Amino acid sequence: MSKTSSGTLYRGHEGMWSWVGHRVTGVVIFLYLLVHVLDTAMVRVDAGAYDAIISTYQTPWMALGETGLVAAILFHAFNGLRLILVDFWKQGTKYQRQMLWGVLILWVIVFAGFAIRHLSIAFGSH
Amino acid sequence: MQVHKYDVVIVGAGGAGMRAAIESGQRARTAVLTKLYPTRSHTGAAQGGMCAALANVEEDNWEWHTFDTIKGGDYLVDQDAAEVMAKEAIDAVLDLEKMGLPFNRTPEGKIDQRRFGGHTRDHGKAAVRRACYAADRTGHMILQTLYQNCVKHNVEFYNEYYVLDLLLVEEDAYREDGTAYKQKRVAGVVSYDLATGELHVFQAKSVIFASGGAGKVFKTTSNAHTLTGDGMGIAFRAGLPLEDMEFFQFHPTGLAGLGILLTEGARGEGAILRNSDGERFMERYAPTIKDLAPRDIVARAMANEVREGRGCGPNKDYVLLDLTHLEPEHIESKLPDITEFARTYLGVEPFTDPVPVYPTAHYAMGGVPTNINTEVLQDNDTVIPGLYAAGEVACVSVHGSNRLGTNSLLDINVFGKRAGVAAAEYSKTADFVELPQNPEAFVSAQLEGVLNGTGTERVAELRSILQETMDANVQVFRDERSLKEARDVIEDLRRRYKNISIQDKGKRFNLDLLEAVELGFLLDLAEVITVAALHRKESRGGHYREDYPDRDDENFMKHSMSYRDAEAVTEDIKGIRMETKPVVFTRYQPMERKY
Amino acid sequence: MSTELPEPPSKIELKPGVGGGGEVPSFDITLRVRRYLPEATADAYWEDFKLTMYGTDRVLDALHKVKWDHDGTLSFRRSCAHGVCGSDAMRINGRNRLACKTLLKDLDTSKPITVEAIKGLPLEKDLIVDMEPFFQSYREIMPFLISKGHEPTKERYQSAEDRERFDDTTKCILCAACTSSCPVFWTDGQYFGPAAIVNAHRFIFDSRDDAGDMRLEILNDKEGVWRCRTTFNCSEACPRGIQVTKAIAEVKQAILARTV
Amino acid sequence: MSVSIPAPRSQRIDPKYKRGPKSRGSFEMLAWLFMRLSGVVLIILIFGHLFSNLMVGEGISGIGFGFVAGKWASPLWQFWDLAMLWLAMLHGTNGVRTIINDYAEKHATRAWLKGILYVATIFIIVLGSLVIFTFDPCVTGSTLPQC
Ligand SMILES: Cc1cc2nc3c(=O)[nH]c(=O)nc-3n(C[C@H](O)[C@H](O)[C@H](O)COP(=O)(O)OP(=O)(O)OC[C@H]3O[C@@H](n4cnc5c(N)ncnc54)[C@H](O)[C@@H]3O)c2cc1C
Ligand code: HEM
Ligand code: SF4
Ligand code: F3S
Ligand code: FES
Repeated sequence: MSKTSSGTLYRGHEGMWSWVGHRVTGVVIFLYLLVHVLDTAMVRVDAGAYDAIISTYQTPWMALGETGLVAAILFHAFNGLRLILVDFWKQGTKYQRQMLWGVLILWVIVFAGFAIRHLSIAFGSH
Repeated sequence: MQVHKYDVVIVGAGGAGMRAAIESGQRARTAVLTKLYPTRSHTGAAQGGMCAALANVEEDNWEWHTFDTIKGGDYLVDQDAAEVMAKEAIDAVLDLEKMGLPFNRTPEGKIDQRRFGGHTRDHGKAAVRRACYAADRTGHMILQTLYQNCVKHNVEFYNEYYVLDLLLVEEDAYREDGTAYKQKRVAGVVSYDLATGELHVFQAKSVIFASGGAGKVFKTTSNAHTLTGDGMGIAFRAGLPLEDMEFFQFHPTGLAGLGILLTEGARGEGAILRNSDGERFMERYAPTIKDLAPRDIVARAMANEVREGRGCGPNKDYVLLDLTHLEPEHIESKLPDITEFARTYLGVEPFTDPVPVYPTAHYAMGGVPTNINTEVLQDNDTVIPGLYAAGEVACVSVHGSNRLGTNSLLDINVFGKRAGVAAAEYSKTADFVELPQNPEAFVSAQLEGVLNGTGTERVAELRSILQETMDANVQVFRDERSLKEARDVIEDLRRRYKNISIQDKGKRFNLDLLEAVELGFLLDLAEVITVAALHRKESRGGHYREDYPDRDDENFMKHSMSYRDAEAVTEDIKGIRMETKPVVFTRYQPMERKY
Repeated sequence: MSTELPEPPSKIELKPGVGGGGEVPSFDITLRVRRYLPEATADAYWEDFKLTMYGTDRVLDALHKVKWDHDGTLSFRRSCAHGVCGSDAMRINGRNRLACKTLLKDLDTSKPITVEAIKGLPLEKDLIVDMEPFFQSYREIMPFLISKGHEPTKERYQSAEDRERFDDTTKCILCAACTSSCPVFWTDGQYFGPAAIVNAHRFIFDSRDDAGDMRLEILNDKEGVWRCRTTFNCSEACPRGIQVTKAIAEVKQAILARTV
Repeated sequence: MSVSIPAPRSQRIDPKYKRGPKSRGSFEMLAWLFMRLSGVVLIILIFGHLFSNLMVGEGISGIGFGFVAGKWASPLWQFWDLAMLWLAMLHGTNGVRTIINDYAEKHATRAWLKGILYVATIFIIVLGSLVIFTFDPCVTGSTLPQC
């Protein structure tokens, strides 16, 4: 019965959308982590096989994916810090919005730095 | 239809109803029927405070409070009732504190008190700090605290159940002097469940009416949309009298045009009224206590300023409430909500600009007559066993012809408690009165009538004509011409009401249907108010007749009692009989009322 | 205690145009209402109403206009009409607000104004939802003063600072705007929700109350405070301006402090 | 228009909203606390990991079996990666657990999803730990000079 009332979107504010972002990035990172442990485990099986897998990471397409992943990690990490401040710092709830802008600015800067270096390596070597 | 059986049934979950429920719920099997969720009741809108002579900040005692109440009500107050209220006020406040109400505190940690209109030291010498308060949301805190305690005591609520009829049976009885009369007894109530559209009959040994006021007979009002006087209307239809209905209070400071209230506490904290000349005009009308004069006097002064052309604004139709000389921090801590109202609804910043205000219909002094034990009377002195009333729906009469600010929150607590105790005690000794045959017949016929109506008249239109005519003709100033005009309009509306139709024919949450029923109550009450006002040819308290500007103790020092009576004709209205009831005097003799 | 003030002057010069006013502008709006009439159709649908409204009109006035002049079947709750009773929380342009506190002129009137029921509670008709689950959570946190020891004959004393400690959360009018804006509450309706926590906070931090521990215990539950993901929708939605997320954070900290 | 309307609604609670039995102990609190503490530590671990693997030297192009062997020759990096593995897995698993609790409404669905999650987590943690502890630079196919 309640479907009819919850079917439509709630517009929310920054806080809600940052939470959506945090959740999505968290899951993405987790799924990647599962795969990443499995592929790293190849070092215990066969060095050549490991190198083969790693070389796929070195293709430009995977590099782009890798960049996306780091973007996710950076957002999740910085926003995670914001959430921790919201929880433990007395003024945290008051400045949550300013902190979110801080997170985004920091995210852009660090990500830009990373992307330039990483992509230039990834694309440069091929 | 379903039938429920309870020892005590309480109609209404505002301050009065829930205060009663806390007492009765611990003593007897109690159900509370309310058309709103309890915390939506209009007690929550009350702002300024609840008075009691605690003497926490300056010397005070309950006798001064009694005197102020009687003088404030222009001596039409039943003095025994006023004494009871002023005396029990102190415990009423302490009870609330013990239940957890977060009052504002003095530096020593006691309950803080502020000034309020008409409350004075030593019989009128100077304003006194008597109103206990929680910022400007005292009513909110009272309503929440009472609901919290109802939760604590597991009170059974039937939310969104509209009570639409009171079941009374009549028996033959004899007075002490041997004369025969018809004794009414209460059997229960009939209610309508909004969610399902079903009727539920509640059989009860005692019934308490606590259904609040009737402000929606007027257009400009501080009252909620749901305050349609159902309780008074039901009692009147069931053949009970209504007392002192001509006395309706107009609160001086409603936001101009909207009627949203700005508490008198604002003036208690130092705000003042000014006209278009920037003049503090209350100095002329009440030289001693000025802006803190009782509401009827201030409201009339304001209306008079406007009438004489000293109103402000493009249409010169309001005056100004000036808070600009007060410290912003002080306002922010004592009056946070009302300043926000001014900002939200009028876009005025009260720290820097005065706020447009005009009198707004606020409080029904009259209502269902009761004695000091809250027992409802079927005439001047015959009690209806098992039927009680408390709060704005009732007329004890502690407010006489004009209620003092803060005395209503007090009224609901003192008499609500009394009603709860009395109803529960009565239910222990009494038996159920047998329900009449087809108890719901009247209501179901009424509802069917509206649902199947095919007329052309629309409820909203009739209601708005009613409210406009009441605002225009039965407001602060009245005279024979205006009252007759109102009477004629109401008569016409009653005819048109028979010819209404509604669009929603469903069973679920059919508010369309209930608005039609509520309009029926409003029309009944508007008629009683107007007829009673025509009948009282004097000026007293909230009732000001320009054609009879003086108080006339000789002819009118008595309560008016309006009965529904098909045979009678009063002021050319068929169906209403006017009688009177003596005022109870104990220690104060009427004097001229000057402030 | 109020401070003694000097008498204000008997007469002052008023600024010209004080009190504002003048011609009240009128404007046209489209009110887009999410209708649900279970007795007529199985599903909810949008319906547009074109209305002419005035300067100080609120969304509630627009709804009344529809109900009174156009379609009497439109159903919604309301009572006080000035933001103190908590009847008319609804989703206006996608966000929870009180219809009686939302002035039309503050919204973008060039686009349709959407109005729909609050989210997460069972829809009953049009803008009306079943509030019982909401009140059930409220009742569960024991929202009443519990004090041990003997009753004082007069009032209990409380310093102004102690009173101030929980002032913010006493303002709650139980409108459910917060709880029904919470993404966690929408998921399964099991979360106690911000309103219940706000009302627990009101007692936990009341110096006169002795049952704070019991309430902390109740909220230290899998459906309690730990489900809050600090999305701040509640704080943004609260029509009383209560710092809801802050109150929740304070309760979390109180639970931590008590266990650790 | 005949619709069945549920019985009187006073204090009736839709079963969907009936809360299950109270949880005991402070598991949820500890989980919450763990998310924050592990989060802070993970920042250092993950940023260090990303920096050393992708930023310094030849970045991604430099990674290969030899790179890994070189790193794990040092107990510091062994410990680093082990801590990262455990914390990230527990942090992530708990995060996903909350998400499952949020969106899986049926009890059985919830149980299944969480079951799969826990099995996967244990498997990955055990596997990862074994790999780090039993790392053998001379595994088949290794072309490192010391083999
Ligand atoms: C804006 C405002 C400010 C005020 N400020 C102050 C103040 O500062 N100090 C002061 O002393 N007084 C003040 N008053 C007056 C005072 O608040 C009211 O008179 C008082 O609260 C009335 O309480 P009540 O319990 O009688 O009714 P209400 O609180 O109005 O409750 C009525 C109850 O009856 C129920 N009900 C009504 N009809 C039916 C029906 N047909 N069937 C079932 N249930 C029904 C409703 O659901 C509701 O629960 C103020 C009033 C207003 C409007
Ligand atoms: C880089 C440092 C990290 C920090 C600072 C961090 C911080 C946090 C915090 C504080 C939370 C709790 C959010 C809340 O309760 O509302 C959280 C949730 C979560 N984290 Fe992390 N985290 C980090 C890394 C990771 C990693 C590596 C993963 C994946 C394995 C991950 C997956 C998750 C998931 C799935 C959630 C749950 C999201 C939710 O419930 O909405 N995080 N993180
Ligand atoms: S906290 Fe605010 S939004 Fe939530 S119920 Fe109370 S008043 Fe409404
Ligand atoms: S919206 Fe919900 S997630 Fe927390 S901050 Fe408010 S309770
Ligand atoms: S109608 Fe009371 S809060 Fe809006």
